[in-house]
Amino acid sequence: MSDTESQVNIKAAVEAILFATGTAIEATKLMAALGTEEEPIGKKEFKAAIDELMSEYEAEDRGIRLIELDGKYQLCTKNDYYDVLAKIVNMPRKHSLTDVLLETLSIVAYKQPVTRAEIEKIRGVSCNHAVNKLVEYNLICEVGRLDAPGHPILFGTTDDFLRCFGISSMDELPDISPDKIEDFRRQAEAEAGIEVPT
Amino acid sequence: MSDTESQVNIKAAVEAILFATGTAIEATKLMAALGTEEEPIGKKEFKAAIDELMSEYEAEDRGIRLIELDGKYQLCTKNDYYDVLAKIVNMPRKHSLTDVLLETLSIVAYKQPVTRAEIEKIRGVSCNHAVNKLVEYNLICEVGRLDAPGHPILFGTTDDFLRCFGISSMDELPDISPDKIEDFRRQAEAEAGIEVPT
Amino acid sequence: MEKLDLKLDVFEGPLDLLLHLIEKNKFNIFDIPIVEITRQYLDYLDQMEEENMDIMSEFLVMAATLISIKSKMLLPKEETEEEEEEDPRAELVKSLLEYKMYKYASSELKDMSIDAANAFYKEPTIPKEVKQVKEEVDPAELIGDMTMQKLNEIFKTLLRREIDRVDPVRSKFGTITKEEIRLEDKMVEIQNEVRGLKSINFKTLLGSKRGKLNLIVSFLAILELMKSGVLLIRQEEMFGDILIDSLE
Repeated sequence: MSDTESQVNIKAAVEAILFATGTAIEATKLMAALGTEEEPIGKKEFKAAIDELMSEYEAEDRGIRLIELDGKYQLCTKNDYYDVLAKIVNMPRKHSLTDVLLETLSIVAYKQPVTRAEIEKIRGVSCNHAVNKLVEYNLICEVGRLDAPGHPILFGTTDDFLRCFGISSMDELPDISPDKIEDFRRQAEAEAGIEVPT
Repeated sequence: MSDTESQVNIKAAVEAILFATGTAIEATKLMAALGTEEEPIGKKEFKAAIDELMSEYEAEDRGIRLIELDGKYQLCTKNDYYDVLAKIVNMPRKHSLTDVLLETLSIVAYKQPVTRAEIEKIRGVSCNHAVNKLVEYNLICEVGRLDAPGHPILFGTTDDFLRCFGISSMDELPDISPDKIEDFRRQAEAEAGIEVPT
Repeated sequence: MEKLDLKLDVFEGPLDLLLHLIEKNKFNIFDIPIVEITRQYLDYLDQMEEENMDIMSEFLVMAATLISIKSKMLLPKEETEEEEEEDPRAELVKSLLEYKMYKYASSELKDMSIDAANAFYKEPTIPKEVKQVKEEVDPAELIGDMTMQKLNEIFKTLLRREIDRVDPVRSKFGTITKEEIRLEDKMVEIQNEVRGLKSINFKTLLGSKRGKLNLIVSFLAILELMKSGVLLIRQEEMFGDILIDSLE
């Protein structure tokens, strides 16, 4: 490997590492990773690449820079772009309940306390994402653990849920009695023109 | 602000935003953040800056690149630096996809939006387990319901799907048009040494 | 016969197995020798471990399809029909090609994913000065004009769907009534009739059975006895007499 070629690769590798970690990494750690066991990368070679990289980042059309902190290196956003970054980060997100979330929420509301597995059984598809989102929105929360293998989490609705739907307790939920389910079954029977075993 | 100057700033700002967030950001969102209320940034200007940025990242001494994902932009490391990164970053290797998952995934990719029943018809075997796993891995997701009896769930691919296969949009999927079937036919002809009626 | 020491779980399904057989034998997919492929397919099923009935049943459905195609092809074509009859294999070929197409796509995707897995993404590192207090989602705004009544409707729809999802085949079986003629009894009866005779004509044997159900159960009993190795069925020539030998 020629000197120039290896130098080019060092710069790229350092950029890749510092980008992926996002944290400050010791120079020694970087040098160890960049070399091989037989041929560790030299301090001088490393320093030259770092200096070159640093000055390249100073260019006006770069939004990040390479900083040294006590023998460690880190990439960070240039201060100049904090304003525009803040606009993106704090952009009001349009939160809304998708069909998936509403379906999951209705199951938790009517079957609580309920486990993920039970929700999945009713919806016929995994529900991890939906459950996590509803927890994040504070519409449902963990209310306990099921006394079963693996002790799965039981979910129930929150006070926020009650408040938002303008009800004071779960007793006020529109009724879904076992009779209703019996009705569905009978309907299904009637449609199929046969007897469905219960 | 001169044209060149503003372009320089767009490049730097995009780099700063994409570096800091680490996620895929919609082009529309970037454009909104980059402009001001009086003077929103133009599509053309934005695209020119993005293209320039992309080609600059392609340089040999850069370790990261700018990728497009279905109208969103994201920074990630170049594939070449996987080995050196693996030495420093302790990232769990991505779940390897079994043949069953890959087959199911390719059907969803090409036929989306698609129901379980359609997938099963093509594969000749039930696909519940595979579909649930793919949903869990966030490679496919529910995109709606089919307006048919039972309202079966329709599945489609996610942004993670694009990332997982290193493509920017569904247009970049390998071609499997009826032409491909025609190829199989020709192959069969060649193997059998006979002419197959079309 | 060549020993097939392959395991069932090597194949993703019946279509996968069929494609394997077609490729192994270098058969032309557009002109599959149905008799031969059916034989090989059934040989293969014979060697399968029957532990997993779910998987097995899917393979058996294909076996039934193959046998049905085979019988259609063996039947003399109706000459009276003006238009050309469709090849009984057409549907199967279509399925095989479609499956092969996606199998091809999935192998392409696999290669792509190996390459793409080498890229690393970054966790957010938002500078403190930029990060505001975590945006609180207002649940009231989130819920919007959703009402308890609507949520109730959604839940009811879900319950309906869950019931609708019941296996459409099995759920149509309805009530099972006691068989008037039991297969077990009929097998004993036929076994007794055939025992001692060197061979008996199929027509003669069935000719003694009266009634549709009786005929059907007798036929099934013969098949069962054949499968368990009690009877041997022979047909010396095409459309000739079917002879039943007792192996006891």
